[in-house]
Amino acid sequence: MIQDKDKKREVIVKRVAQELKDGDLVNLGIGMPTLVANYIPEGIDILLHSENGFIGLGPNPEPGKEDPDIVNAGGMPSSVVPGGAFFDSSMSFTIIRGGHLDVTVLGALQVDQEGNLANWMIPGKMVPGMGGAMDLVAGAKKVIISMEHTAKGAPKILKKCTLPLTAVGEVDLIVTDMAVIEVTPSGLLLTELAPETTVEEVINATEAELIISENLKVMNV
Amino acid sequence: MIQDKDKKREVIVKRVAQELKDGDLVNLGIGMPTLVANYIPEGIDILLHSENGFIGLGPNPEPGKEDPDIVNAGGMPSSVVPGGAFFDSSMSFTIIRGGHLDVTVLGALQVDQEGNLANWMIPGKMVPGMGGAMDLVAGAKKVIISMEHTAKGAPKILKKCTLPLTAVGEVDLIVTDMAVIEVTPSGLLLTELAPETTVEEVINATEAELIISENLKVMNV
Amino acid sequence: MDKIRTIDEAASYIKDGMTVAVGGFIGAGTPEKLIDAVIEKGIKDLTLICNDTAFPDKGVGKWVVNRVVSKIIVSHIGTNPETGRQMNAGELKVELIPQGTLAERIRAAGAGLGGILTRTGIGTVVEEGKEKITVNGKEYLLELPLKADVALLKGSIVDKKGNIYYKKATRNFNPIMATAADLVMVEAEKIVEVGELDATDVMTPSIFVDVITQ
Amino acid sequence: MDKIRTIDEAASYIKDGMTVAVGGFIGAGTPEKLIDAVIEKGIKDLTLICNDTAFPDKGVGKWVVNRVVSKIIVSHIGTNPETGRQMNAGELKVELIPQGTLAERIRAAGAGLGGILTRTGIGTVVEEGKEKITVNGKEYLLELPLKADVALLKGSIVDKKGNIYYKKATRNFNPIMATAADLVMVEAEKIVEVGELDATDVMTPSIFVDVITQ
Repeated sequence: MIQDKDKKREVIVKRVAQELKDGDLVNLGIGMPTLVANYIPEGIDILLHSENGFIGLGPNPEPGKEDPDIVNAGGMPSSVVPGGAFFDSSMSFTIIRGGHLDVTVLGALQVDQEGNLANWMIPGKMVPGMGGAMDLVAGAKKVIISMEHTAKGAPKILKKCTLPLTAVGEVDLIVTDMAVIEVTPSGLLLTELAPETTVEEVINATEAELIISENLKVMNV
Repeated sequence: MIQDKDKKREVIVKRVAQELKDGDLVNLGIGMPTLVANYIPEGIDILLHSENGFIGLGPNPEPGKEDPDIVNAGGMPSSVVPGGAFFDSSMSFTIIRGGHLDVTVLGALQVDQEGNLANWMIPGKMVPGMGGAMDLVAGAKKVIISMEHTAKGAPKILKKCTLPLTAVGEVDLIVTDMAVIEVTPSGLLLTELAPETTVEEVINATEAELIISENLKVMNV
Repeated sequence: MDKIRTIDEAASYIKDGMTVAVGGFIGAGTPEKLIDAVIEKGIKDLTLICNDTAFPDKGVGKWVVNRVVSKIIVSHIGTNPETGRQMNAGELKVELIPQGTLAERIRAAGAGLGGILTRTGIGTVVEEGKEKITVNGKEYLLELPLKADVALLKGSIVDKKGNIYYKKATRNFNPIMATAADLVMVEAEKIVEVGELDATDVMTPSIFVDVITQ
Repeated sequence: MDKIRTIDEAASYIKDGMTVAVGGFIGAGTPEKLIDAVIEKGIKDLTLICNDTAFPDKGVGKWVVNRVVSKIIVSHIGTNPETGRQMNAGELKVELIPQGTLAERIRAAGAGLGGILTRTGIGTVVEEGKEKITVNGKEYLLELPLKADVALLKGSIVDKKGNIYYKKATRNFNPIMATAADLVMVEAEKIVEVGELDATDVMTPSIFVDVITQ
C-alpha cells in the first residue's frame, strides 16, 4: 500500500492518463483530475474541454502573462492552444450532453457497485452545487473516477452510495491509489493493483463486493 | 372597388407599411409582402428579418454586384444593411419563436373569423411546404395578412378555413385591396375601407361575418 | 489525425440507404462538390434531411432530379418543381416539417435532449401522431430529436484541425447539423493552417468534424 | 433609438424584487460596473439567475455579500463561502440546477420552447417535483423555461445599435441570457460605430439589446 500522499496522487493521475486515446476530447474536473494533463502519453494528441466555454484548454499562464478573458472552469487564469475554439454555455453543454465528450475524469465522495456516483454535496455540511458534474457524468462517453481509495481510512467504494447522487449507473472506471476497478454489468471488476499493494489490502479498503479479474495486473506507472 | 391589379397591390402594401413602428423587427413573406419594404414611412427605422439567418435584410443588389454568400429566404441575391447580423437557423427561429419578432406579414389562401390561417398547401395540388410560416405565425407578436380580398371573385375571408391550417387563432390584422379588418375576440372588425370601396362591396366579397366599426374610415394611402 | 480527404474519398463514405443531413438554404451554404460526387458515384436510396430542395440544377435539388434520394425530411420544396412532381407521383416520400421545428429537432439530437416542446404546429396537420404536453395550462407538441448518419457541410474557412467559420448567410443549418450526425464532412471554400482561425471566431469546433475536403 | 445610458441610469431600471440574470462564469464576462451600481443604489430582494456566485469580492459574489439578493438560481456556489453561510443560516434561498440544464432552461425561454427533455439529474434530487416523460423507452426530466425580468451582460465590443461580440471565454451565459429577459442591458468594454462590427461576427444581434452602457 502506498503511504506517501504525493506518490498516491502521482500513481492515480499517471494511470488515468493511460486511458486517454489519440484524438479524445476530455474534461478534467477541478483538483486532482486536472493533474492528468501533465502525464498524457507521448504521441497522444488530446483536446481538453473547459465547461465555461472552450475546447483546447492550455497550460496555466506564467504570472504576469494572464489574459483576463481566459479562465478555466475553476475561474483561474488559463490559456488556449492553437486550434482551440470558444463558444457559449449552450454549445459547451451540447458537447457534454450530446455525447461528444469522449472522457470525463472526476473525483468522488462515494461510488458504488452499480456505478452510481456521489460527488456534489454532503447534506448540512458542504453544498457547493453540482456545477457541470451531473451533465458530465450523464453525458460523457466514458466516466472515470479518480480518487484516493479511502477517506481517512473509511471506504469510499460502497455497496450503495449514502450521499445524494450525482448520477445513476454512469461510472465506467475507478482509478485509485490502490487499484483500477471496472464497473461491469455483473459488478465491480478489480483489474489492476497499484504498486506495493495486495488484493487483500484492496478488499479490506472496499465495502463493495469485488470480482477479481483472471488477468489481474500491477499498474504500469 | 379598385380594379387595377397594380393599384390593388400598391394600396395593400402601402397600408401594411403604416402598421410598422420605429424600432420594429419585421419579417416580410415572399411575394407581395416583400414590397412593403418600399413604403416604410419616413422617420421610421425598422429592421427586416430573413429566416435563412440574418437581421438587416437590405435592398436587392444591382445586377453584377451580387454576393453569393447573401441570399434572402427565397434564395434570391440580397444584401445586408450596416448594423445587421448573421446567425444560424437555430438563432433565426429563436428570434421568431421566442417572441422577439414584432411583426410578420404573410399572404393567405384563406383566413377565418377566428383568426385561423391557411397558407401553405392545397391538398393534391400545391404543396410547397410550410417553410417558416407556421413558426412565424405562431411566434410573431403581430401577424398581418396581406392579400387580395378574393381569389377570382371567391371570398378568402371565411367563417371557417377549409384548407389545412398554418396556425390557429394567431392572425391579428387583415389588409386587402378592399379593407382593413381586425381580428377581435368578438369577431372580425371592419375598421377601414380602401379608396373607391363601399361597405356593401366588402360584405359581398367576404363570407365571414363582419362587425362594422363605429369609427370606420377610408384608408389613408 | 489528418482529416483531409479528396472529394471522391469523402463521397465514398456515403452508402446506399443512409440518412444524410445537408447544410444550406435554397442552395446557399451547400457543399456542391460533395453533392455532385454522390451523384457520380451512383449512390441511391438516401434519406435527405435539409431545409429545402433548392432548385433542380442547384444544391440538393440535383439529388432529387438524379434520383439519389427516396425520402426527404424538409420544410419547403416550393423552389424545386421536380420534388413536388415526384411526390405527387408517389416516387418520393416527403415529410414536411416547420422550419423552426426542423432546426430544434436537429439541435436536440446534437445536444442530447430527449425532445422539445413547441407551440408551432398546434391545431394543424403537424400534430398528427405526436404527443401533446400541457405546461402551465398551455398545450405544446413534443418534437423528437432528428439525427443523421452523415452530415455534409459547407464551410467558408476551415482550419486543418476542422474548425469552421461560415461567412454571412451561408451558416444557416450547417452548425446544428455538425452536432447531429455520426460522420461529419465539411467542404471548405478555403483551408487554412491550425491557428489561423481566431479561436473566438470558430463557429463549429473541430471536434465535430471528421473529414475536410475541398 | 439611442440605447446608450450611463451606468447609473441603467442601474435605475432595476427595481427591488426583480428577477435578474447576470452573465459570467466565476466572474469572467460579468458586468462589474453594473453590479457595483446596483449595490450603491441599495436595491434589495433580487432573485439572481447566474451560473455561480463567483468570489466574495468579484462579480455577483458582491451582491451576496451586500445582501442585494434574497434568492439565487445557480449551478455552483463553491467559490463563494458567504453564499453557503447565508444559505445554511436560512438567510438566502438557493436553488441548485445542473449547469447544462440551467443553460437549456434559459435558452428554452428565449427560444419560445415550452420545455426540454433531459437525462441530466435522473435518479438524483434534481428530479424532485418534476414531470418524467418516457421517449423510446428512455426516461427524461421535463425541464421548464427560465426567464428573467432583466439581463445584465458584459460585451467585449458593442456597436451603437446593440450588436455584441464577446471575446474568448467571456461569452459563457451572456448570449443565451440576452434572449431570455424583458429588459436586456449590456456593459461594453468598448463601444464602436454601427458597421464597425462585421455582421458575420455578431454574437448577440442588436434586437435583443435595450440598453448599452460603459
